[in-house]
Amino acid sequence: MSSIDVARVKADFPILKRVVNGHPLVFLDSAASAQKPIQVLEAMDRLARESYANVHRGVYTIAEEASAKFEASRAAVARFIGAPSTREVIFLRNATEAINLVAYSWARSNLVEGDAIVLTEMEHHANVVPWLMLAEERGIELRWAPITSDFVLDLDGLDELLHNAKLLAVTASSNVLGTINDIPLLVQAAHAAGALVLVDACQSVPHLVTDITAWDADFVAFSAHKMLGPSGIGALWARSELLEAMPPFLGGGEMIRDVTKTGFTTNELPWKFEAGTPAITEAIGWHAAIDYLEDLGMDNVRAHEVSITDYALGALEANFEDRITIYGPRDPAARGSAVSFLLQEIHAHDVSQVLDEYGVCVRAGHHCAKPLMRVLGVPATSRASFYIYNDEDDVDALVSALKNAEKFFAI
Amino acid sequence: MSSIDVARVKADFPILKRVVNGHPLVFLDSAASAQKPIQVLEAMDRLARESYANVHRGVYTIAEEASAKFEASRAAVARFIGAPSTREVIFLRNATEAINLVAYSWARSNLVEGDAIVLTEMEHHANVVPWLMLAEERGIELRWAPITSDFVLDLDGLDELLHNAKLLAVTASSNVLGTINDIPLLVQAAHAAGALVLVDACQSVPHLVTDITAWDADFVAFSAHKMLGPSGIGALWARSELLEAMPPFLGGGEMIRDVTKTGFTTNELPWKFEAGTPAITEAIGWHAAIDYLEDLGMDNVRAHEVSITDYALGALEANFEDRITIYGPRDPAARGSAVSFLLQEIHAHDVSQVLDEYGVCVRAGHHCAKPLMRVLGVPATSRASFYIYNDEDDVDALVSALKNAEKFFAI
Amino acid sequence: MSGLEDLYREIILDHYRAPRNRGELPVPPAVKSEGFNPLCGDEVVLYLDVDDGVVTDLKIAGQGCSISQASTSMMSAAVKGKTIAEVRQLTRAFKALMSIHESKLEGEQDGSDLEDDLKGVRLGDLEALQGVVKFPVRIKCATLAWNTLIQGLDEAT
Amino acid sequence: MSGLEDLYREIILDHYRAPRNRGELPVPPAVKSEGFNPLCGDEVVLYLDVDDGVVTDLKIAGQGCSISQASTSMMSAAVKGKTIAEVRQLTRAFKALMSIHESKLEGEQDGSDLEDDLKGVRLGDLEALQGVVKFPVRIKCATLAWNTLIQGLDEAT
Ligand SMILES: Cc1ncc(COP(=O)(O)O)c(C=O)c1O
Ligand SMILES: Cc1ncc(COP(=O)(O)O)c(C=O)c1O
Repeated sequence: MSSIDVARVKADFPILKRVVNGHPLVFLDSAASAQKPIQVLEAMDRLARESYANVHRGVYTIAEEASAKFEASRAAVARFIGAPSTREVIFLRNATEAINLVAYSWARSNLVEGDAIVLTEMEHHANVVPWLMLAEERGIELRWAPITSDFVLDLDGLDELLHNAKLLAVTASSNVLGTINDIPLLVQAAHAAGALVLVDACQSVPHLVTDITAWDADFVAFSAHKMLGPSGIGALWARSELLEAMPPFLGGGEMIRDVTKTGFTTNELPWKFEAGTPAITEAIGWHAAIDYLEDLGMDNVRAHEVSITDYALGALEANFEDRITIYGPRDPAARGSAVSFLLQEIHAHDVSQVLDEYGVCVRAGHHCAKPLMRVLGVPATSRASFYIYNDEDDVDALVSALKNAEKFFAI
Repeated sequence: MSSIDVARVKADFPILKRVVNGHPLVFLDSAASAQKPIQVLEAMDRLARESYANVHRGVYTIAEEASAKFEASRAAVARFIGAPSTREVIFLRNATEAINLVAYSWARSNLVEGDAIVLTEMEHHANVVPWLMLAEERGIELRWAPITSDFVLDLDGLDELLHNAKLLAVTASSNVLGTINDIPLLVQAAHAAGALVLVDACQSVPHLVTDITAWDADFVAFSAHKMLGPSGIGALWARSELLEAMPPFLGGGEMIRDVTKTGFTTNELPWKFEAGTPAITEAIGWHAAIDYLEDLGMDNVRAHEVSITDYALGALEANFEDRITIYGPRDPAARGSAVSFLLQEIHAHDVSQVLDEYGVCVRAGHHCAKPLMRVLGVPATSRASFYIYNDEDDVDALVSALKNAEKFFAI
Repeated sequence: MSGLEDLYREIILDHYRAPRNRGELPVPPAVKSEGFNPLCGDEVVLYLDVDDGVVTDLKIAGQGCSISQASTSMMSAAVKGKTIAEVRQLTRAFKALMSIHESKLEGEQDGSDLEDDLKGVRLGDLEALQGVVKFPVRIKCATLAWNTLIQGLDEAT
Repeated sequence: MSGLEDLYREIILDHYRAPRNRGELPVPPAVKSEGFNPLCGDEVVLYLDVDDGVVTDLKIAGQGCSISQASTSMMSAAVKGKTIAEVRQLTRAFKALMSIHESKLEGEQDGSDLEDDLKGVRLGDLEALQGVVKFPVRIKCATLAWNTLIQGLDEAT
């Protein structure tokens, strides 16, 4: 018994009717980007057909309508993550830009040579490269929290790592391992050491109930496209005291209060950090995606994912025994739905290629986590990831296609 | 005789069927953001229904399709502006981000204290604030090329202004005055003085035939949403030698070649400057917008705009005589279609409000060009701007609504 | 045109055409406070004389649309001679009149005790500005003077 | 499964399972050249001995999918003992075989003299990789070895 009526959900996603190589599409790559329900597509289309105009600038009716819908989307995002105020939700292109904003604006005005930032070995490049750039430019020390052989963060040396550190940048859930980190605990340790905490919430906001207040973190980054929303929009949440004190990042229209030939003053939050024409239609689509998830209920989303992940882990083990290695925790309650694996003797790319022949979409590669891949000692893995529109039939299709891959590459 | 069949064009824009306050919508704010034809909406919708997936990462069929379409859009943008190579077209959120990229990556690694940048008094905040931020941070001198009483750039002191300058940042066409600047001439002067040139092409790429090679500029920024395309995407074009030498701007997925715990190497152009999941669906919509404009023919677009701008300027003068001030060149062949004006004794906001009562959408305010407004000596203007879906009836509606505004505010 | 006439009540147009308290005051003793509407460029400049907890004089400069200018003029007439406590209460009441809609526009969630702010305060002429709430973008025009006033008071006290 | 069998020809799987010229060479005299496919993480490491304008020896390390590893192995067999000029010509011919599609993928406009590059060059076994062009994402897997080779030659000469 699933907590979600997957058949009904599937019907809302037109792309799932697609046939690939003679097989119905089995989309198992939502961790890279999720598909969009008709409700999201229609909300965006409706804006364009009825009320599209640039926001915050026009006195006329459709500009007012577009502005109101745009800000209503911000309010929906704030509510969805449990943010205390909409002033703290900055619309950006994606989580990557959100993390870079923190690196450019907060870190470059608060960190000096010799300061330390703590990352973890399971971070996505989005939460690695901005800090590598900063480290090189400013002589900042990067410290890496290791993972254990059970694919979870090794907390033993945490206090030592955090000693005198200025920031802990950590993912809420790994896009490779599925591991869910204990953010409140990490935040407590970091704050006790005097470090702020940036949470990469890309893989948690779409899948888990998010309560930013309970996390007590300082910065949180996430993207719409992984939670049924459109591409081209994401957000940074940050405490308003921090945002108030931070210098602006991108300069231009919208983020200013006044401009002269010799200087400028910044607009109030959240607009202070939004320069130029924003992703207007995309904000409206994001709102519809949030409505969709809230209608399902995030508790139900989570319960469904735990159940299907459990089924998938079981099916992979049962069918491939010691011919498969799964990189990630075995307990479905301790992890998200991204399942990384390698079949013996077959490269992840080749697996993916054969799977495509059966309409099964999985990701192959380093999943933008090369430091982690080096720790795991593999150049690439295959990754199947599940979402609200996947059911046990999809898992069965995966298993059957994997068997064909084994046959095809058998010596 | 118009060079464009406006009635047929209008039929492609669903929003133009909208009724506001009992009147059909008369949209005269395309300089802020243009409306979208059905072809653009359908292209985006089709991607979401058939081939949506994250780009550049998946081996499976729909990921290949999405990637191919995404890169085909880049090729279309490159072709549309006459760029020598697609490697030089970077997809970003908007023109504002494009200019900031140049300010952060190129300028911060090439300019030192005391260096000078030349701007013009008619720049949009997007081409002012990034340089003010840089000036403050690095002690860079900003020099301002003035405008004449005929609302064109005063070229008399140009060589002096350019002396020892490192960059000229100039708009191809003013979003307030309509003035079209002579970019090849400005580039020649700047290059002769050893300065590079950044062209803000937001208001020219949508309206004029663009030949970047003929401009001979170094950086060019523009946005999709002003040229019938979606919000959330824009581009920077730059010479590949410059892009190769510049440090990366945002760090994350896609822009890297390799990442270790201690460093990273960057991807090739253009991806070196594209971090994280890009605006995928939006790129596909932009491509459709370009196809639409190319089908009309940019020569015809320009001819139509010259004709309707001429008609509008004539109608405003004839009906409001000395009760109207028009801020911009009188010769329609020397300007774009943005017409800024003030009615005597009525504030631009109030004009806009009354016009909305008649379904007529015009912009009121500083148009993100406060330095220019101060030069003009006004706090705000009204601005009507015309595009391919506007005809003389729309101008007549504007005139008639303006007459009502005069009546309403008559003493 | 009922919407328009609701926005532009006669008394508003009157204040726009003949604004009260235009001018400047010597700084110091007066405090100067400037406000901008970042979206449209409207400017309000206030000169405030505060003496012994009372706004003894105030002058206004700046430029803007009929709503922002009329609101500034009406504000100046309403607060002159009032104690700071009274002025703050009046400001709260005026913003309550506007802010249900302003906060909606900005997506704020709470609007809990707005009703309370309105209770027992006589807004008088200022109530003519109530029509503005139907035009969300113009609310910022109407509240600009009041935000600038509070800024000035914070500085003066 | 005709598509798949076209991609994974028997000779490709053979090179994948039994790659030729695996190993390392002492650096110097050998030149070491590394290539990455940024999209998937495949790595190719080449060790090149170039003597008197001839590739006298070469060894390969690194890891990746069947296509990148087979292509590397086939390349190593094809270029060993050839002059640099011959190697460059072979590289152009191989990339021509691939690049009509690669350049399409990357949106490049010109593809003018690809035909010329192919003329008169015997690709032999390498032609088995032709099936890759139907799988655009995999083209980068097939060309990685060759790009790394050119990089190494540029360094060695
Ligand atoms: C001349 C000019 N430059 C820059 C911009 C900024 O464009 P965007 O908001 O798309 O970044 C605009 C449009 O608002 C403009 O008209
Ligand atoms: C854990 C994690 N962080 C960051 C990102 C980057 O997200 P985006 O590409 O939307 O910026 C991703 C997704 O690719 C992710 O899975």
